[in-house]
Amino acid sequence: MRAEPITAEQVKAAIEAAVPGCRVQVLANASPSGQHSLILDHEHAAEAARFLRDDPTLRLDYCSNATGVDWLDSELSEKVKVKKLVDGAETEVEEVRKTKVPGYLEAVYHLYSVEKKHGPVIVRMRTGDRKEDVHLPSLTGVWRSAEFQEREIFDLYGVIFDGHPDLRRLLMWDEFKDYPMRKDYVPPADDDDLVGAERSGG
Amino acid sequence: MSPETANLEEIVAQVPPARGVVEPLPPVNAEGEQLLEISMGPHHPSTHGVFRMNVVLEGEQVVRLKPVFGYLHRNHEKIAENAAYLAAIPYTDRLDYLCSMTNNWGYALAVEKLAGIGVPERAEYIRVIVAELTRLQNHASLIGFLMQDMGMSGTPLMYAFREREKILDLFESLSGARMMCNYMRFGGVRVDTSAEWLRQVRELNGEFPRFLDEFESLLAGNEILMGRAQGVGVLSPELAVSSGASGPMLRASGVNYDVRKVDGYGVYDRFSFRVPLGDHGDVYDRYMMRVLEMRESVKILEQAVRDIPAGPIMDPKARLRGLRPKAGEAYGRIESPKGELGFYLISDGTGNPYRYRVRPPSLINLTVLEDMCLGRGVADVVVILGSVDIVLGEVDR
Amino acid sequence: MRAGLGGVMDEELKNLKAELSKHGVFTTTFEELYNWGRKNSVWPLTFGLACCAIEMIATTMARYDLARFGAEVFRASPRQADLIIVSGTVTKKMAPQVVRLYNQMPEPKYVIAMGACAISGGPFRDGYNVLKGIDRYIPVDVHIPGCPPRPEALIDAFMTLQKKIDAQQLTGEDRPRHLKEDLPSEFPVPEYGEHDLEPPNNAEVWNPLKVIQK
Amino acid sequence: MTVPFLILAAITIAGAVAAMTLRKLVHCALALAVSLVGLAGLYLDLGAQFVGLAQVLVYVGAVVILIVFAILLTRGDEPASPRVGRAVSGVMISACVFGVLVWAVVSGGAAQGTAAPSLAPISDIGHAMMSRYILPLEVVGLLLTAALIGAVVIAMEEKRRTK
Amino acid sequence: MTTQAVDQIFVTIKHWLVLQSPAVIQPAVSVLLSVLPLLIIFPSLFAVTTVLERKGLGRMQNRYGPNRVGPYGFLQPLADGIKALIKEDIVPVGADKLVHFLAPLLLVMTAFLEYAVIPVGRNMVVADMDSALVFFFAAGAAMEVSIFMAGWGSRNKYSMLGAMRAVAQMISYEAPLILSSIAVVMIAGSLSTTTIVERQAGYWGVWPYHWYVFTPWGMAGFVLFMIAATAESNRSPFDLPEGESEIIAGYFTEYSGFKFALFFLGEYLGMFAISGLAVTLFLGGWAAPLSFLTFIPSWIWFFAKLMTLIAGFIWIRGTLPRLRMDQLMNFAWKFMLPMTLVVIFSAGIWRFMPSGIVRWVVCAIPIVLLYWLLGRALMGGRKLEKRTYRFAE
Amino acid sequence: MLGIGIIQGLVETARNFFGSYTSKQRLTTVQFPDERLIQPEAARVFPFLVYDTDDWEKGLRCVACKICEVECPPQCISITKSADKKPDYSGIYSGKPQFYPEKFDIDVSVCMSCQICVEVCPFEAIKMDNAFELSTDDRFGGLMWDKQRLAMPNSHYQAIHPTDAAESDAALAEKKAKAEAKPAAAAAAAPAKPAPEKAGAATER
Amino acid sequence: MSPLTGCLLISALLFSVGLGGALSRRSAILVLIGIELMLNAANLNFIAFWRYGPHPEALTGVIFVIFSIAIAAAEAAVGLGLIMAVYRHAKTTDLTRVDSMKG
Repeated sequence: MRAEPITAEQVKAAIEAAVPGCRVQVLANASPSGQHSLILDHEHAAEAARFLRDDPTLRLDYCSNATGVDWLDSELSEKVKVKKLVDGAETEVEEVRKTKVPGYLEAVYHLYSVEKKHGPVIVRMRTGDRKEDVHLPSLTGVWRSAEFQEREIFDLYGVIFDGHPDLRRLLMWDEFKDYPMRKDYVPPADDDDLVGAERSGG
Repeated sequence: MSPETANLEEIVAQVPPARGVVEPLPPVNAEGEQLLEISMGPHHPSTHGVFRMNVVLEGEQVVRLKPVFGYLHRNHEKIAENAAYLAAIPYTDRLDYLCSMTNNWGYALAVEKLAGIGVPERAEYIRVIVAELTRLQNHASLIGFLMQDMGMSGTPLMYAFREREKILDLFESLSGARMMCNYMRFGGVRVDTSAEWLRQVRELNGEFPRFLDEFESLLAGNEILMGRAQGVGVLSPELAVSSGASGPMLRASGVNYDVRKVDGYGVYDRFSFRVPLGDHGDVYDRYMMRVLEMRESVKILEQAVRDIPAGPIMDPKARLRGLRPKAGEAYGRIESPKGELGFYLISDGTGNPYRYRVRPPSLINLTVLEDMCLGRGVADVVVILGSVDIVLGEVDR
Repeated sequence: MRAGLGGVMDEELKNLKAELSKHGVFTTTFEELYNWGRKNSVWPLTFGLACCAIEMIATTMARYDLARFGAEVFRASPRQADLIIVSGTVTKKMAPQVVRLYNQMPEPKYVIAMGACAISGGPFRDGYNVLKGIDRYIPVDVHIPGCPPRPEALIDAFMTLQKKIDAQQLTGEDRPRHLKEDLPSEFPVPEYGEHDLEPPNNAEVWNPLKVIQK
Repeated sequence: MTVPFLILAAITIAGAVAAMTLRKLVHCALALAVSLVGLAGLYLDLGAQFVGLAQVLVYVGAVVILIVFAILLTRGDEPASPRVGRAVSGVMISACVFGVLVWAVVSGGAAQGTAAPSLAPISDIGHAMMSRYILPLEVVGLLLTAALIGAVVIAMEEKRRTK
Repeated sequence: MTTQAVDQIFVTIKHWLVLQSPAVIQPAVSVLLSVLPLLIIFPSLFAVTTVLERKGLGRMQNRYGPNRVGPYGFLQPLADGIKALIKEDIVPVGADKLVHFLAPLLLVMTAFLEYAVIPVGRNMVVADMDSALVFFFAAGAAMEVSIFMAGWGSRNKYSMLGAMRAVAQMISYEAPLILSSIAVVMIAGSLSTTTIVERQAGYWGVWPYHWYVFTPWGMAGFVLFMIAATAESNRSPFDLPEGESEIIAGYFTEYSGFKFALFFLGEYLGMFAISGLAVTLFLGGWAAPLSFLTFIPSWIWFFAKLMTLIAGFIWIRGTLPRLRMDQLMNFAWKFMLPMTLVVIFSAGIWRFMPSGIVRWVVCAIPIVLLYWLLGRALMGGRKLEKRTYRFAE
Repeated sequence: MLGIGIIQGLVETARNFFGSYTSKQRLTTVQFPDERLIQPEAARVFPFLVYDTDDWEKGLRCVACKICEVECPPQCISITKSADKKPDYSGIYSGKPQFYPEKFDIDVSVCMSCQICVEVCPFEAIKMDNAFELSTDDRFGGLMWDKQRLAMPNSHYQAIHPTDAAESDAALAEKKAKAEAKPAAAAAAAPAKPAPEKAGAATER
Repeated sequence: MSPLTGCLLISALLFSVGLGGALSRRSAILVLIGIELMLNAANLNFIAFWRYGPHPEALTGVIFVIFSIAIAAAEAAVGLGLIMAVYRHAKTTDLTRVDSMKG
C-alpha cells in the first residue's frame, strides 16, 4: 500500500523542468528523520506549488501542515550562522564568513499525496528579514488547507501572505499588536503574579 | 443623526484598518436588504467549547459563516518551545483532551523520528491498544455530543459516557489518570500492562459491540435523525482533499486515506482491519463512519490483545531526562480519532525544541465549515459543526 | 432570625431543633428555608471552557450523576442559572465573555473555579494569552485544584458550596454578597488592549494581599 | 347596560384607541388584540357564545399573529414625524362620521331592545348553516380556498423572483 | 352507594359550602370553589411532574435523577420554587418593560383558562359550556400571543427567533389539532366536553368499547392529536422554540427568577391541559378503563390517564432528536394535515356504516393507505434510508 | 415504513428505563459521598513528600536536589535548599548527613498531576497521593501547600500504592545494602550519581 | 338608554376610532388594523341587532358575523400579503411614499 518515497532532488528537478526560472534549493536535514526540504523563491512559489499539486506523477494534492518558523538574527547561535543551510551542521559550518546574519521568517509546508499515498515533500519559503512588514506569497489558492494555517502564521509571526483571501488574526484578538510566537516576543509584565512573587520572595 | 454620532463615525472612518485585515462584508444582500447577523458563541451550548461563528442569515439561510478562533488559545506551542522535550508530553494530553493517548503517541512519534529512537514491540502493541481504546471512547462521545446537538436531551450522550467511563477506568488503572494520561514516553511507554489489565480490555472489547448495537437501534434507523443528517453538510471529495480534511471526515467523502494504512506507523500493518468509506459526504455519513470505525477498532483491539508479545517496554537507548536530539527537523503524524494529528519539531541541538508545531486535525477540518454550511439553516450549522468533531483545545492550542 | 440570639442560645436552639426533627417535627426559620432553597436548587450554566468541561459533563453523566443534588438542570441562558462553573483555562480573549456572562446572571449567583487553569492559569499560566486565574475579574466561591479534577472532586466542591450557602446568615456583617447593597453584582468587563487586557485585573475583586500577610 | 358590559366596552374602546395611537407597531397590534378580546367578551355578554369564541380563535389566534409577523418582516415603524394635517383631517372626518352615527342611532327609534335573553345554541347554528345558509357557507369555503391559493401563488412568485 | 359518595365527594362539599354562604355571594362562592382547586391542584401536579420527569429521564439514562432533596428527592421542586422566588429579576435594558412583564402572566392565565372546560371527574367541570372545545382552542390561541410578547419584549435576537418559531409552529399544528378533534365532534355530535365524555360511556363486557380511541379513526386521530399536542406544548421532539443547541432558550432566554418559573409553569400547564383534552376526547374522560374498576372515583381515573399521557411525553423526550424547522413545517402541512383530513373522512364513513367488522376494515383502509403513501413520500422524496457502506482493505 | 426507527428507539429507552430497576449494568450511578468507587492503585492527584520514622520534619527523604523543581512542566514546585545538613533520620542514606529543603512548596493550583516529579526523583522522596476532595474557598492559603502539608509517612504510601511502595522500599533497601558494602567510595557520589539510572528504573516498573 | 342603543353607540365609537386611525396613520399595517376595527364595529352591530331584534331564533345576525369573521381572516391574509409584496418592492410600508402605480 505504501508508495516508494520520492527524494527531494527528484522533486527539485521536476519543478525546475516544469517551471522555468524557478530557483529551488534543497535543504538537507541531518536528523534521523531524513525529511529534506525544498526552498522555493517567492516569484514562482505559487506556480511551483500548482505544479506539485497537478503533476500526474507527484500529485501532492494534500497540504497537511503549514507553519511558520522564526530564525533570529544570528550572532549568538552557531547553528543559524549558516545562512543557506539552516540546520545543517555539516561541512558548511566552516564556511562562516559573515559575523552577523540577519534572521528571517520561514513558512514550511508539508505536502502529501492522497492519490499516490506518498510524502511528505516539504516546501519552505523564507523572508529576507524579520521586520514588521514581511511578505510571502500565499499558497491558499493551491491548497485550501493553508487558509487558516497561513492566517495563523500571520497572527503569530507577522508574515503577510500576499493573495490570501481573508488575512485576519486567527487566534488573538484583532486589536492585538504583537506577534507572540516570534522568539523575541516579551509577554506583558504581570505585577500581580502573586504566585511567582511569593516564590521568589521565599 | 446627531452631530456627535456623525463625528464619531468620521473618526472611526479615518482610522486605517489593521495591516492585512480584510474589511468585513456589509451584512446586506444583493438587493440591499438588511441581513440578520448573529454571533454564535463563544458561549453557546453546542459549539463544543468556546468556539464562535459569525453567521449572517438571510431569512433562515446562512449566507456567510466566519469562524472565530482563539478563545482557548493556550499558547501550547510557545510553552513547549520554552520547556524540555519531556515536559511537553503532559501538555499534549491537554491538546485534544478527549484523546490524550493518541496525542502522546503523535508527539512521541515525532520525537522518535527526530532523535532516532526505536520502540520495543511490546510498547508498540500497548500503544495500539490504548490508541484504539481512545478511538472508541472518542467516537462514542462524539456521537453522543452530535445527538445532543440534534436535541436528544442527553440520552445517547449518557449511554456513550457510560461506556467511556469503563474505558477511562482502564486508563486510570494503567496510567493513574482518567483523562490526562501522560502515558507514553520517547521510546516506549511509561508503565507496563498487567495480564489482569489486558484481560479487562478483552472483556470490555467483547462487550463493546453490544453497546454499538444498542446505539444503532436507538439511532441509526431513526427517521428524524435521518432527516436531519442525510443530505446535510455535503463535502465533496475534491474539496475535502484540497482543504486538508482528515480522519472520518475525509473518509465520509469517499476518499480512502487512513494514516494507519498509509504510513503503517507503529505496528498497524500487522492488523487486518478495513477502512469504511462514505459515498455522500454528509453528516449521516460522518456519523456512520464513526460507528463503523468503532467496529473496526474492536477488531484491532481483539488482535492486539491476542498477539501482544512479552518484552521490554522502553527502548534501552531512550533517556527520560536531558534529551538533546541532533539539530534537524522531523514531522511525525498519526491517525488520531479526529484526523491526522501531526507534530513538527525543529531541534537546534539544545534540550528544548526550537520549533514545536502541532498540526491540529480539528482546526484544519474546520476550513470547510463555511462551505458545508452555506445555504443551510442555523439548526444545520450546529449539526454540521457537531459532525466535524472538534475539540477546542486542539483547534486553538 | 438568629441575629439577636447569642451564641449559647444559638447552640441550644440547634439542639432543640435536632431533637424536634427527630420526632418528625419540622421547625424552620425564614433564614433556613431561604438557604435550603438556595442550596438545593443550584442550576449551573451550560458553560464549558476546556478539559475540565469534559469532566464536568462526566459529572452530570450516569456514573456520577450530579442530578441527584437537583443540579442537572444546566441552563443555556445565564439569566436562569445560579452557578457558573469556570471549567478550564480562561484565556485573555475569553475573559471578557466570562465576566459578561457572570454579569448577566441574576443574584444570588455562585462561581466555582474548577481546575488549575481557572484558579491560577495552571500549567498554562506562562502563556501570553492565558489569564492567571478568573478571580482577577470575578469573585470565586469555591476552588477545586486538579488538572482536571475528578468528577467526584466536582461533586465535593458542589457540596462545599452547599455548605457555604447553608452557613450564610442573612443579616449581619458576613451576609452573602447579594444582600450587601453596596457591593456590585456586576463587574466591569475588561477590554482588549494592544498588548494585554485592560485593565489586567479588577481591583474590587482581586485581593492578593491576604497571602503576603500570611 | 350591565356593569360587565360597560367594562368590556371600555376595554374594547381603550384597546382600539391605543391600537390607533401608539407609536410602536407591535404595541398597536397587541392593543388590537386587547380590543378584539374585549369585543369577544361583548359577544359573550350578548349571548353569542360561539361567535365570541370564534372571534378570539380567529382574530387573536390568527389575524393578530399575522399582523405581528407582517410587522416583523417589514421591520417598519412609522416615521417619527407624522404629517399633522393628515392626522387632523383624519380625526375630523372620523369625528363627523361619529356624530352622524350617534345622531342616527339616537334619533332612529329602533332602539327597542326588549327581547328575552337567549343563547344561540351551537346545534342550531350548525343546522342553520347546513340548511338555510348552505350557499353562503359554500361561497365562503370557496373564498377561503381562493385566498389560500392566492397566498401560495404570491409566495411562490416571490420565491421564483428571488431565485 | 359509598363509591358514588366518594366519587362525588368534592361536588358534595362544594354544594354544601355554597349553601352555607350568604345568598348574595353564592354565585361568586360557587365560581371560586370551582376555580380554586384547579389553581392548587395543577401547579402541584406541575411540581410533582417536574420531579417525575427528571427521575424518569434519569432512569432512562441509567442514573437516579434527583434523590437527595427531601425523601426520594420529592422536595426538589419546593427548593426550586423557593430559589426562583428569591432570585433577582432581571429586565434587560433594551426590553419593553410592560410587554416583558405581562407575557408570563398572560401565558399562565390562558393556560389556566383552558382548564375551565375539562371535566376532571363526573360532574366536575368548571364551565359546562355548549362550545367548550372552541373555548379551549381560543384560549390556546391567546397563548401564542403571550409567547410572541415574551420574545419581542426581551429585545434579544435569540428570543425573537425563538418566539417566531414558536408562534409559527403553534399555528401550524393548531390546524391538525383542531381537525383531529373535529372527527370526535362529528361522531359525538357536540362541542361540549361533558357530552363527549358521556357519549363514550358504557362497556362491552369489561371492555370500554365506546372509547373513541378504539376505533380506526379514533386511534389515528388520537395519535395525530398527541403529535400535534406535543408540538403545541413545545415539547421534544418539537421543542425548537427553545432548542438549546441552536437558540439558547428561545423566547424566554432573557427571563430570570420567578418569571422564568412562570414560563416553566405555563408550559407544563399547557401540556396538562392538552393531555386532559386528549383524555376527554379519546380516552373516555373520567371513565374507568375496565368495567369492574368503576368503584375507583372518576377523578382518580382522569388524573391517572393524564399522568399516563404525561409519561408518554417524557418517554418521547428522552428518546427522540429534535426536528428542524422546515421538517417541522413539512410534517405539519404535508403529513399531519392530510392525515387528519382522512381521519375526518374515515369518521364520516364510521358514522354512516352499520357496526361490525366490515365497518372497522373499511374505516381503517383509507387511513393505513394514506399513511403508507405519505410515509413513502416523506422519506422517499428526500431519499432517506439506512445506508450501506463500502470498505477499503 | 415511517415510524419504525422511532419505535425502535422508544423500545430501547424503555428497556433502559425498566432495566435500571433490575440491572446494575443499566444503573451505573455511584452515589458519590455515600458510595465510592475504589480508586485504582495507580491513581494520582497531587504529589506528597515521603517521610520515614515518626517525625515528619526530620524524616523527610527529600534532599533538596531540585531535580523536580527543574523538570516540573508547569513549574509549580519551589524549593529552598538548606544551608546546613541534617542527620540521616530516615535511614536510607546510610547514615550520612544530607541537605534538606528549608522550604518545599507546591502550588496545587498550578500542578497538572503529571507525575513527572515522581519519575525523575532519584530518592523515592516524592510520590503521588490519591486524595481528591480538596475543594476550598481559600484561594491562597488553601492551595499553596508547604512542607508540612505535603509530608506523608511512608505507611501512607504503602497504603495507597502497595505495589509501587514495595518496589520502592526494595530499591531503597538494595541501595542501602550496596552502600553499606562499599561505604567509603559511595559516600560522596551518592546524592548526585543515581539520577539517570534511577529514572530508568522508575519508568521500567 | 336601552342596551341596543348602548351597543350601537359603542359600535359607532369603535367604527370612528378605526376610521380615524385608518385615515390619519401612514403605515399600511396600521391602516389595515383600522379597517379590521371598522369591520368589527359592524359585526358588533349585527350581534346587537340579532340579540335585541324581533327574531333572535332566526340566527341571521350570528351566522352573518361568523361569515364575516371568516372573510375578515381571508381579507387580513390577503391584505398583509399585499403589504408584504409592496414592502419587498418599495422597501417601505409608508403609504404616503407608495403612490406610484408603476414599479
